[in-house]
Amino acid sequence: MGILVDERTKVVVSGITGRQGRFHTQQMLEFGTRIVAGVSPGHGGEEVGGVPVYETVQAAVDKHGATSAVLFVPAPHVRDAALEAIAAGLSPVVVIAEHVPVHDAMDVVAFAAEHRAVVIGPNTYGLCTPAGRAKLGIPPGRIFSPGPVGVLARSGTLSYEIVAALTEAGLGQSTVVGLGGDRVVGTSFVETLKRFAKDEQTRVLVLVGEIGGSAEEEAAEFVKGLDKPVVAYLAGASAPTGKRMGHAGAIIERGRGTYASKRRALEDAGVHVADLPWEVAPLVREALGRLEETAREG
Amino acid sequence: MGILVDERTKVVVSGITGRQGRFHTQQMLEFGTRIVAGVSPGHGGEEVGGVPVYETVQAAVDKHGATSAVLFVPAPHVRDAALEAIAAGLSPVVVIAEHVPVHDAMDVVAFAAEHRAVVIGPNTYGLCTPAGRAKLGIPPGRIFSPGPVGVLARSGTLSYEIVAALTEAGLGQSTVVGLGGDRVVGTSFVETLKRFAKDEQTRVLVLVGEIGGSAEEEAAEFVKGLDKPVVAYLAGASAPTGKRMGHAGAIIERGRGTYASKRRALEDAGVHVADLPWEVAPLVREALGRLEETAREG
Amino acid sequence: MKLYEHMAKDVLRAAGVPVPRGRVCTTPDEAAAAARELGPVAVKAQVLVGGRGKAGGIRLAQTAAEAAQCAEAILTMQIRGQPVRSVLCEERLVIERELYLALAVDPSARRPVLIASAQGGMEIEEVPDRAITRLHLEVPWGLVPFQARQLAQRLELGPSLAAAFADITARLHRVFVERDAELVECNPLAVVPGGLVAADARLNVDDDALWRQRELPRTSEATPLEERVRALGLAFVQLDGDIAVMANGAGITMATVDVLQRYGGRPMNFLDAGGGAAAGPTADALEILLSTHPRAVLVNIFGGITRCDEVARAILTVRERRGLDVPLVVRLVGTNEEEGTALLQQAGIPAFTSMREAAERVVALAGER
Amino acid sequence: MKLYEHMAKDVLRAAGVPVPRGRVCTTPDEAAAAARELGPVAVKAQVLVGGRGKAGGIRLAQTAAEAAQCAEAILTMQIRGQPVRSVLCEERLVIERELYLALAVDPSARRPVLIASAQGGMEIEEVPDRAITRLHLEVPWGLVPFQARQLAQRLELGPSLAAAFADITARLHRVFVERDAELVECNPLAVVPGGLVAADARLNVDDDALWRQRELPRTSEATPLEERVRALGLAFVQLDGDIAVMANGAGITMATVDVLQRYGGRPMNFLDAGGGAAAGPTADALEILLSTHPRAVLVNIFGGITRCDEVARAILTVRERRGLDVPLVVRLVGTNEEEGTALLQQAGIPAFTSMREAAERVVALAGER
Repeated sequence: MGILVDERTKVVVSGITGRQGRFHTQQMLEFGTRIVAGVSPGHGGEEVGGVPVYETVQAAVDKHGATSAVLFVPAPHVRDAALEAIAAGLSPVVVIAEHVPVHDAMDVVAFAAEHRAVVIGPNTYGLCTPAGRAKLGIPPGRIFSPGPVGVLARSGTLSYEIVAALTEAGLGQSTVVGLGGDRVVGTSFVETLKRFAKDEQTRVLVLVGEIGGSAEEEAAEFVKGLDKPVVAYLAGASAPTGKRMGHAGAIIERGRGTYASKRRALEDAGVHVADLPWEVAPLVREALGRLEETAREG
Repeated sequence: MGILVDERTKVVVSGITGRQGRFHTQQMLEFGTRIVAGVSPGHGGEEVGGVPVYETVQAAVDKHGATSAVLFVPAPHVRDAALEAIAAGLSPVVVIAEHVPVHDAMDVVAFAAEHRAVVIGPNTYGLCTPAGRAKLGIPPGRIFSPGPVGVLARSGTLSYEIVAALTEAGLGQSTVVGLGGDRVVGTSFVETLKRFAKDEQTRVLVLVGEIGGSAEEEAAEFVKGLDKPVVAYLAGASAPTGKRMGHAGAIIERGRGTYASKRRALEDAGVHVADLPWEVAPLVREALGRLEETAREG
Repeated sequence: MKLYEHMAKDVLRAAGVPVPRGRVCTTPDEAAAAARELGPVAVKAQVLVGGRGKAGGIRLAQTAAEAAQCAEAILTMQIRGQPVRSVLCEERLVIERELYLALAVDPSARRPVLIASAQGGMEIEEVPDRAITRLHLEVPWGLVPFQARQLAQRLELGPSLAAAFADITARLHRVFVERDAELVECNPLAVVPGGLVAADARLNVDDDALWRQRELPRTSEATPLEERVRALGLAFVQLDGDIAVMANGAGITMATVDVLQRYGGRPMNFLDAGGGAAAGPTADALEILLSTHPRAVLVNIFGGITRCDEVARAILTVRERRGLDVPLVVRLVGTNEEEGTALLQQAGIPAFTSMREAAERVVALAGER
Repeated sequence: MKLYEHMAKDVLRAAGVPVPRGRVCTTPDEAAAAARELGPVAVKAQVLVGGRGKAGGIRLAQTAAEAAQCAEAILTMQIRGQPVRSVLCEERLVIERELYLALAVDPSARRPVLIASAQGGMEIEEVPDRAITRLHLEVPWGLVPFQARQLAQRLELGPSLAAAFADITARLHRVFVERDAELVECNPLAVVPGGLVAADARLNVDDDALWRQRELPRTSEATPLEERVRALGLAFVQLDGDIAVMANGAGITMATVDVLQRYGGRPMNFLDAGGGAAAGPTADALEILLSTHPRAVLVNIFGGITRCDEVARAILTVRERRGLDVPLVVRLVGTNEEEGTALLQQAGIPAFTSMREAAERVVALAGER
């Protein structure tokens, strides 16, 4: 049911005694997330909203059998906190902070790969499997409802907008994953699509992309071999070019990274790309309709 | 047939234009080893005994489909040359040099683990599968003969002594592996025993150990679950203690590492420990005899 | 953050990478003095944008007088909108061959990549793909010496240059790691009699790591207006339309700008007020937006961490402080939506719940005026 | 290579690890001067072996006169055979608790290991295993800050000491890596008012990495004789018997010594002539062996790289240079065995092919004399 997190996910909140950590622990608990422990150096022995706080992740794992972590630590501490969570065997590890140095992000990604851990983020709102009442991160809980739509996105509020519209249209979600807005993030569209491909609950996918990088083009390549319909929305059609990292960035991307290239790649792969955010839900409904038709015919 | 190397092994010799590299390339070729290329920066395009020399291991792999490497580079260059061979996908990578800094050795071991490559050495004479005419390293070829005895050893000349005695007694070898005399080496007794355990040709094992470290004690643990007989010889019965790395070393070893502890551990695991080097061959013959008896009875 | 060429070269020089001798000059007199010291020089505009060569921003001078003339000409130029404030006067090199060498972050591989070409000197985007070698580094191993050897071999450098190339590659890698670089680039890496020299250099540093790069100088490409908004901790880019836009989140802000454009409106900026911004900075940002004389303003909030009542309060504060002299359209949904909407309605400001309706409305209002 | 305590502390101090103020003194006068500067001092023998405390090698002095007396006493001591050549006079610390902290190479895990205990001060071997915490580091990641936090928690240090502990651990790790250490140890790492101090320190450096550790001082535990043989590039350890042994390879040399012992002989040394040693150094080493007046000499060669004829030639060279005044038994097999054996036989020196027979023979000869 859904991907990455579900009702069995036992969460450690790292940085639980900070302002954000406290607030969102409360929010996650209200949603139904199984938060078993918090971690905050110097605060071991305290409690936050009934959740016991430890000095180290390992202690939280030893005591409560935690399986996953959400990090609310500020950017300069992300590398250490993420490596700690990964070394303790947790997965996924959700990194909320923005402004994480890109070299630190590469370290976290490499360490996670060595330990076969999934990292979501940095610079993400997190992820949510509505049917499992598992929300790891900061999105408002009320926008979600359980259902057959898998959502994967780079940006935050835009996802909320689209997910809320899906929910309003009666189109619930299997899992909603925010991959993070940074250039280097732990998990790609492709890796997430692979998981959704194997998930029985997920019948249609919604990809929320944006300009820059080549993640959408790579996703398009993968979608060609995928037997689930995909609807996409891409932000940045009207953004000025030239706010890029320069020449080497350009030759890494080699003509990819623009709105046009992403849209073309996705459409060539059979993806329905919405022109406007509120067109996503109707396109998803259509796709589900076609699936039902095929099922009746088949 | 045998372990790690056989007649399909295609070898790159790194450091082939050095004095040792040239000499042993000749020796290995005479034994029948399939040496497909050499590597020596600044010597690309040359030939050594008919073997083409390249600037990089990757070039040798691309041109000749090499599968394995023997390194004759001096100790300060071992880290780079080993990482190069491992990154090019070769395995096993045999490191002959002694006096490799231990921090470099740890790097090589970690890099090999990440790439699932086997490293033999440093400070080894190499390994040989006589039936496959595959000799990677520096042992004299004439001491080997094909047969059912798997030999694994830490030290060099002592292995030759024992292997030559086996051959003289008509007890041929499946594979003879020199794991290397350094404290940190790429492959342990246990890992090698596991390979021998799965090798059909190998019926009896000879373990040549010595004082220091805990490799023999760990091997003894593994031997308890092994269904092939093991004969051992241990050097250093009369060596003075106290030539160790000091306190932390002692607490890492915690009472292991002495001749007495190794011998006891091996004997407790059912290993026949020879008092004198020339007692090994008779003990192997006895073990083979018992196997045949069991086979007749069974 | 991009560094000026001369700053990048200072960093490389300190790391032991050979760079030409040079002087940064802000007046023709200084350029003349530099030429007297260095002999014939190249006078190079110091700007953060590319393409200065084609724009005439690099000139050669034989004498001190010529150097002063070149500097005079270049210091009065604007290159792609950037005024030239200084030039770098550098010794002339006898260049035999031009190579390209760079280290960059590859977002797709999520690893650093070493990029090299035997065809340096021109813009690397114009070099055919097959003439470019890419070699990914493994994290956290970084550059391993054999990789520089591999590159040197593919560039067919020969043994003596190969050693210098490997050395420079290792030093660039150290800069890349120690300086939190997103890009360090030598183009051209010049083959000169006796070795290799970084004839031009580029160093882009990760903005998010500047807190631990205190020794590096600071530069900015932002306009003064952009600087003011960014000082509030918000992301801001000026565009050239007439509808000011504020939203919360990079994706939704981009989408809002896209939607306006698609409905025939002309967005004037991209202002991402972020998630959970307090009323204070939001009000300040809105006030700055209004000071740029838009024809209309659209505030598009989907409240998650951001509380709608805080946004409403920010709008009321601005109205109190300076009045609202242009049409303001607000779309408010999410956390504390009812409270925020009520506050605005009491003040006579309509609040939409549909992004579509709000966008249509603001485009219409901008057209009406 | 082990460093003396004061050298180890110099390295740690340079790395920012807090260590006591101290002076190295080689005379009682210097010790008195140190006490005048530092106040009450601990006078500590500088030796490379452990157990100096029990041997009386650490004494406390209140005054300069006492410091001189202590130094006088200690400087005339031998500790486990090592003469004391200098003392370290150190300020006295007010120690509240003694911890143990070390980084070492774990050969079995093939990785570095961080070792800590709340029971510092005594020999760590005497601390019960459950009171010792081990934490392996991953290569090439090295120490990650959270590991120091984990250790501090297990030692129950509390927040303020935990931060100091993490800082010292990071600095020790840097020393461990940058100095090619096999072991860096603080025992005790003392809790003093205001923080932590490395009251004692040990730093063992990898002999095989000394070529890239040129800035470090050099020490040696070898006897003068061992030094002479090692200068030839050969491994040599003195034992206390009367049969000199030379073989080629560490394992076979150890085995040769073992065999002699088992046959009732008393080996006098362990000399590994290595693989492929040339005639020159082999002859030199043999000459040194003979100069130590053994009752007999056994040369045991299994020729792989080592050529038997070279060994034979080395023996003949020695006989020519100084004569052979003690029984010499040679066992020669392997590469160029026939040639080597022939050379020796022409000179009337018997050469065995069986290690067993050679061993029996040399034990008999040593007994005969």
